[in-house]
Amino acid sequence: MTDGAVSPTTSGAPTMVQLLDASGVRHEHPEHDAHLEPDELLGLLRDLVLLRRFDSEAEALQRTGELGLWVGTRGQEAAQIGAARAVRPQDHLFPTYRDHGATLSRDVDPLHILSIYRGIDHGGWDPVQHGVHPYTLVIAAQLLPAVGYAMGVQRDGAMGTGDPARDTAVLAYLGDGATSQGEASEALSWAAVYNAPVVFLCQNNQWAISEPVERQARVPLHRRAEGVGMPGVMVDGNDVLAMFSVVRSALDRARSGGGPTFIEAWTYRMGAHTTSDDPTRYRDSVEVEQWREKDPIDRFRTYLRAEGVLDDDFEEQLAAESEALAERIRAGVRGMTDPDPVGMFDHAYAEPHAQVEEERDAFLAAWAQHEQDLEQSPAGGGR
Amino acid sequence: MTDGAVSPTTSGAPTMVQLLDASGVRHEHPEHDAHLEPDELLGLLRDLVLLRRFDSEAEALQRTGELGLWVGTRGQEAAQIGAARAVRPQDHLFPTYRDHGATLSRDVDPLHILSIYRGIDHGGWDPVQHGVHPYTLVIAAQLLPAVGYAMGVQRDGAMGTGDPARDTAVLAYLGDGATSQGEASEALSWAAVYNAPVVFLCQNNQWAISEPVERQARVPLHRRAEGVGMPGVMVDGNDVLAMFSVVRSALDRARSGGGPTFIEAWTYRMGAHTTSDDPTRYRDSVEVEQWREKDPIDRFRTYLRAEGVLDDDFEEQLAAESEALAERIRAGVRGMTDPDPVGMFDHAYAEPHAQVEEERDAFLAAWAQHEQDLEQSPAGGGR
Amino acid sequence: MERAGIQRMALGKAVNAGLRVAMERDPRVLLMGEDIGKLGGVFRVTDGLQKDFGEDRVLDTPLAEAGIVGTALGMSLRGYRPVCEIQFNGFVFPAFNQIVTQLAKLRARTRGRLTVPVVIRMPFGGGIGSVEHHSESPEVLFAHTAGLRVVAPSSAHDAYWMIQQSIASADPVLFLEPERRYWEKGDVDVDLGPGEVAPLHRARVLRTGKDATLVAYGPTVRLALDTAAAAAEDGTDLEVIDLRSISPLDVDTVVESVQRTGRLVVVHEAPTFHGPGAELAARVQERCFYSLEAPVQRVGGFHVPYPAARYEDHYLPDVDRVLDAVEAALAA
Amino acid sequence: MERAGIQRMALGKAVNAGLRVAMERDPRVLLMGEDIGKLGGVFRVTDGLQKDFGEDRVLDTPLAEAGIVGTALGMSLRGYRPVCEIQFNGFVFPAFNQIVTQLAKLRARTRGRLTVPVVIRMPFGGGIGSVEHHSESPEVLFAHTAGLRVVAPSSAHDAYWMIQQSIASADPVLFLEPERRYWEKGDVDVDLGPGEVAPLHRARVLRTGKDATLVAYGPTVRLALDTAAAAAEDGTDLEVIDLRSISPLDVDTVVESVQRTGRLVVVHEAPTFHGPGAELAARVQERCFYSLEAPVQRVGGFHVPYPAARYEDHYLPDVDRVLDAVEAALAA
Ligand SMILES: Cc1ncc(C[n+]2csc(CCOP(=O)(O)OP(=O)(O)O)c2C)c(N)n1
Ligand SMILES: Cc1ncc(C[n+]2csc(CCOP(=O)(O)OP(=O)(O)O)c2C)c(N)n1
Ligand SMILES: [Mg+2]
Ligand SMILES: [Mg+2]
Repeated sequence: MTDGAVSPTTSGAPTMVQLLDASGVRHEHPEHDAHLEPDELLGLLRDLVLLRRFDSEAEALQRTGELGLWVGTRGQEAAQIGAARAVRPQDHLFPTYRDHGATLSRDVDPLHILSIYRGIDHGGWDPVQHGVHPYTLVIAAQLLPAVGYAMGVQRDGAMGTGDPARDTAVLAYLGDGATSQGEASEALSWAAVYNAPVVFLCQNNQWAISEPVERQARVPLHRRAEGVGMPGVMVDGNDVLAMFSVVRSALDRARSGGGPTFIEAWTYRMGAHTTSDDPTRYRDSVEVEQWREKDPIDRFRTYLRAEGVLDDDFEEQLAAESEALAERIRAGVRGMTDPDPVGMFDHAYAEPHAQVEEERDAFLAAWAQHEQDLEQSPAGGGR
Repeated sequence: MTDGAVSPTTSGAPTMVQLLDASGVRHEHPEHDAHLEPDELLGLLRDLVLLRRFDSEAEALQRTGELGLWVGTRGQEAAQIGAARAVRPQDHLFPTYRDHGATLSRDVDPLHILSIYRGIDHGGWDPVQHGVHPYTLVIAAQLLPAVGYAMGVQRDGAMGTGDPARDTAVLAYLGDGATSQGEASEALSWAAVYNAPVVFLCQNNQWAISEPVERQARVPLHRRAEGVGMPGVMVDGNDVLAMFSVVRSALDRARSGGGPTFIEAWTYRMGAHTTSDDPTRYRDSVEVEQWREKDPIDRFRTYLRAEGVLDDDFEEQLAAESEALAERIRAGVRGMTDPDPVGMFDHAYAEPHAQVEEERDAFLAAWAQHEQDLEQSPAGGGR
Repeated sequence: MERAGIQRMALGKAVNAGLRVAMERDPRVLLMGEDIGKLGGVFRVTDGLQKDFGEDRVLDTPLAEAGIVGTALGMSLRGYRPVCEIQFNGFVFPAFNQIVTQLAKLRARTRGRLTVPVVIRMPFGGGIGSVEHHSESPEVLFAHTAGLRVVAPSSAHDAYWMIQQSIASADPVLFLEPERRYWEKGDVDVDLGPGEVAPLHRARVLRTGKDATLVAYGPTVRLALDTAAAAAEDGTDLEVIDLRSISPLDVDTVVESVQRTGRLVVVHEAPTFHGPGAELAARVQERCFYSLEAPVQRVGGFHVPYPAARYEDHYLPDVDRVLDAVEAALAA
Repeated sequence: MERAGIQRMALGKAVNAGLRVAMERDPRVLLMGEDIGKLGGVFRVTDGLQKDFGEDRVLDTPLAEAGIVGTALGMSLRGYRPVCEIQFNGFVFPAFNQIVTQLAKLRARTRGRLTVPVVIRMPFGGGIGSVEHHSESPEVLFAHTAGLRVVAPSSAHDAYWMIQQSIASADPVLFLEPERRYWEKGDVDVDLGPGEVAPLHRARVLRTGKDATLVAYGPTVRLALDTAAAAAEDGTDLEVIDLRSISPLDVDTVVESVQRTGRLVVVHEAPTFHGPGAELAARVQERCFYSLEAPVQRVGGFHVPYPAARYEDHYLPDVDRVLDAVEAALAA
């Protein structure tokens, strides 16, 4: 009953912003540009490559049982890295469970991401220090808090002052599937009504687990934002330069008091939804192959080679750096120790809660008792 | 922080469909027209006038304490009556607590509406027989069920057959405030994705209790629907002919399998939000006076007089009919008796529920005991 | 010696006064909700506050409860202390996802790195003859949810102080206002020093008695007191405890009382089935197993959707039903 | 005499088989949910059903739980019998408003004129080492809500029959599937006639014993049986009851047992505080006041958000914790 009318070129949609096409050829765009110095360009490549390596290493760790689950980023590196580069230190990010490129860009220790998927904690970084909210697993539930945070920025007067070190924006991430949640619509609508300094970055990776984006919408997703009076921009999510430029403009606009923007990054989830998923049940390898042609890293490499920015030396350095990262991750994950069980009682509340205290005491007493029983039992085997 | 940019003429918005202007002058419209016979026109006037009388009588009953609350329709008669006339018997309506024009049009006994506001029940009519869902008080919560109902219609094959007695549509009502609820957005989005035969009728009466519509949106409300790929139409909600015509086209489209439509009826709540409300705390009498000039009944009367359709005889008849209705309502409400208390246990479940049965038995036993105590107590005053 | 600071005011007005003090004291305190600005809220609890503190601190929000709670949470991350109003108890459910999956869990999720001091104010309970969804008592849904605190004042004095304590709390607090008591006047001692105000989660013995213990909170506290007065006429001496907090529960105060009286009746408007009284009954039977002379009795709403207004006199616990339960407890 | 119809299957597969029978029998039965079609659901419970019944009867829906439940409700008004899947227990909250204010109340609202036979299936409980929101036990939130029924099978046999009974029920049913038991195999007697299947809301005594009664449901039933086996080694004879239904509660079966054993331990994964065991404790102490020889003990989750996977062995009730509670009950 759907007509599959979702594509970046559907009539009424603006053209997709693209600066670098699938074969790595640079194009001009009337509004968007990305003047970057060679070392900045190489920095982008480095981030792309390291993210991919991080991801594949994590996937491997999951396969060997070191992680309980992995949520991969393959194919979405440009969308995440391009956007991350447009962020300023004072900005605040609200990522999904898949936005490792966003998280890593905030100098979060990669092991802090991996500890989530090992089941050690729900994210070990300090959200305030790093300017990045913990991963939100309830689809779309990070969006209203992101808007609220932006309303706080507004009340702090940290917007529209013209001071680049002060003006602040919020970058809120969501997937294509997330656009269907009522809370996502509420977030867009509030952001528009309050003119909050927030940019919504929707990575349309074409799938929400097994469901294609046509199941969520008949028209391109960014039109939903236009419907509440916010500009919607469609950008090639596999083009790191376009991503950088589009996100930068939107963040600048937000920081200056110009209001929110919704960005739909047209990309693809190359791997499974998570390591628990089996995409062969629902999608075609032909589709995957077509997207492989649009690989965000390949095209950027081609471009950098053609520009003479990238040489073998850098590639070698980068390979070594990747290897070191992988090694650090492997060792770090394998070295993670399980948390102290009693820690589960520690942070439910900031202030004492009688029942939690009571449960904690009973838990400790029972534990001590069992330790004692174990010692006393001749076989040492407990009950 | 809002710019109040909500008006029917905001750029990008289609022109508001109007067939009869505020002074009762008939205008042509390229797409919309309403060819109605004189008796049909008089029928419309009758419904408008009776609805207004119903409303004012109910309000009076509330003031004298016969009703606990009243939710008035004054100013919105054309929006409700025009729409109602476009509905076919097999269609199904999902009204809000304010849509008495919709409910009455389905031959629901007016006393069934009033019993809600007297606190006797939550609506005494049979929703299946009358094709009108009970009033939903949780803002926007009727919309997803309305879409589901329409998806049922679709599965029944009662759509797109070309048979006017079979093809069915759903008319889902909402207010301007309701558009902010996440569930409203979900409903629009589902309707579009499944191409469900549902028409959303949003009566933008400019206020959600004390909040002006600018608090809900920066752009006209129907654009939200366009954002999910559904046509949005703006219509003069105080013009009964335009309402009839626009709703009829949308319902026809839905019934034929053409999909959902969102209609924003530009109207005004002339009275208080409810009888518990005090609009002088938040809005200007100047605004109210301006809208009085646009009264839906006055302009229609003027038009019918000018056309020679309406004469004094009809007016007299109508006045008598109004009086009779008022009388029936007054007598009916005053004659309502409180329900049997034990009835509160009857319909929580269709099938027996052990705890409810137990509570019911205990309730009956305690009641019997107290009756007995009362009889035995010398003063007859209980404890 | 009479204190200078005693002011007589209605419970709703006391919440208003408490909000005002909190807002004066701390510029980070914000109010958010539907119709709380110019209108002053449907119960006028926020009356005058937008006028005095401006639209940036008293926000009339879009009509979306998830939006209210979700954005309040976000503002709290930026250092603000938002106080949300949910217009009526039956309309909190669109916000349930934000409350249960975000507000309640964010602190634990970040192992204490994030603090979300959001207060959600909400009228609760019935008895005002209202239409559907306006008279419910959903407190146990929040009390069962770890990470939230749930409190309910029963008097103007407590309303004044408990709202300030709730705002001062670093944890999210559901602040339940007994809607049929909004207009009940009481003495508020506004001059108490920090150490003089009862802790937020401490139950309070309102009346000592030796025959049985009556426990109530919010709207049923007055009912419990009325019942005790009626019972006194028959020579039965009831102890009345105002629980004040549903999460955490001050079980110690109740246990101490039951150990003396040997009998307990819990009274609330929420449906009894899987309701808040069950937890108290379960804990008291455990801790007072040898001092209980009769089973714990519960009086509450029935397991049916809150009925239309003309049923509510029969639906809501009243003096007769509480007396019946007391009799049952005394008979055993 | 062995019956012909005994089939051995995993619990998840049994739900699938039960759904298939219901769909074959009644064309009005529809399935709705995220990823339930081609993928067959994240737990493969609906595997193969879209292939066999088509996209019109097995709907892969947009990613919106309110949408799933709300539209299912609407379809039920048109005569369909939708069975919704909520992908994980922690994701039911966006649908909470539709469940609590519409689905649960529509029948009462219309005084029986509308019937909304919607089933909401949902995996619940922990123990599978999952990330946040995938391991919760929110059943009491639904059980406290009048108008809903709440059931939980613990075995393949019950899964097969109870899903069919839930679909046949005229009332909305929350059907909770113990996610860590999806792969546990059991014998399913598929050949039972209507009178031979246990009523949906009847508790079942799985093991008779004389020293104490253990009550469990869903995932903790196996735990209760394991505990009984361990206790038997120490010479303690435990009776084990599978509650099967949380609303309504079959209190009679439990009371009958406690009147014999004099001791009761309730075990569930849901947090104990204001949790489902409280209601049972409250009712049993009332009805068995004179036969109880020790206070009712409860074993459940703690009042903290469900912790990360590496804590869950300590968070979830295990044999040791249940044995401790049994000991406490026996010591008193
Ligand atoms: C409220 C809610 N419902 C269901 C899920 C289960 N779930 C996890 S990821 C996912 C698909 C998300 O798709 P999308 O938003 O496109 O993000 P992507 O995973 O593709 O990055 C679903 C249904 C969830 N996490 N939260
Ligand atoms: C979910 C929810 N939140 C709040 C309310 C309280 N309330 C009742 S009517 C109303 C305003 C509705 O405005 P609108 O949708 O414009 O409809 P109108 O009353 O103007 O017809 C509010 C906030 C409610 N009924 N439901
Ligand atoms: Mg996706
Ligand atoms: Mg309105």
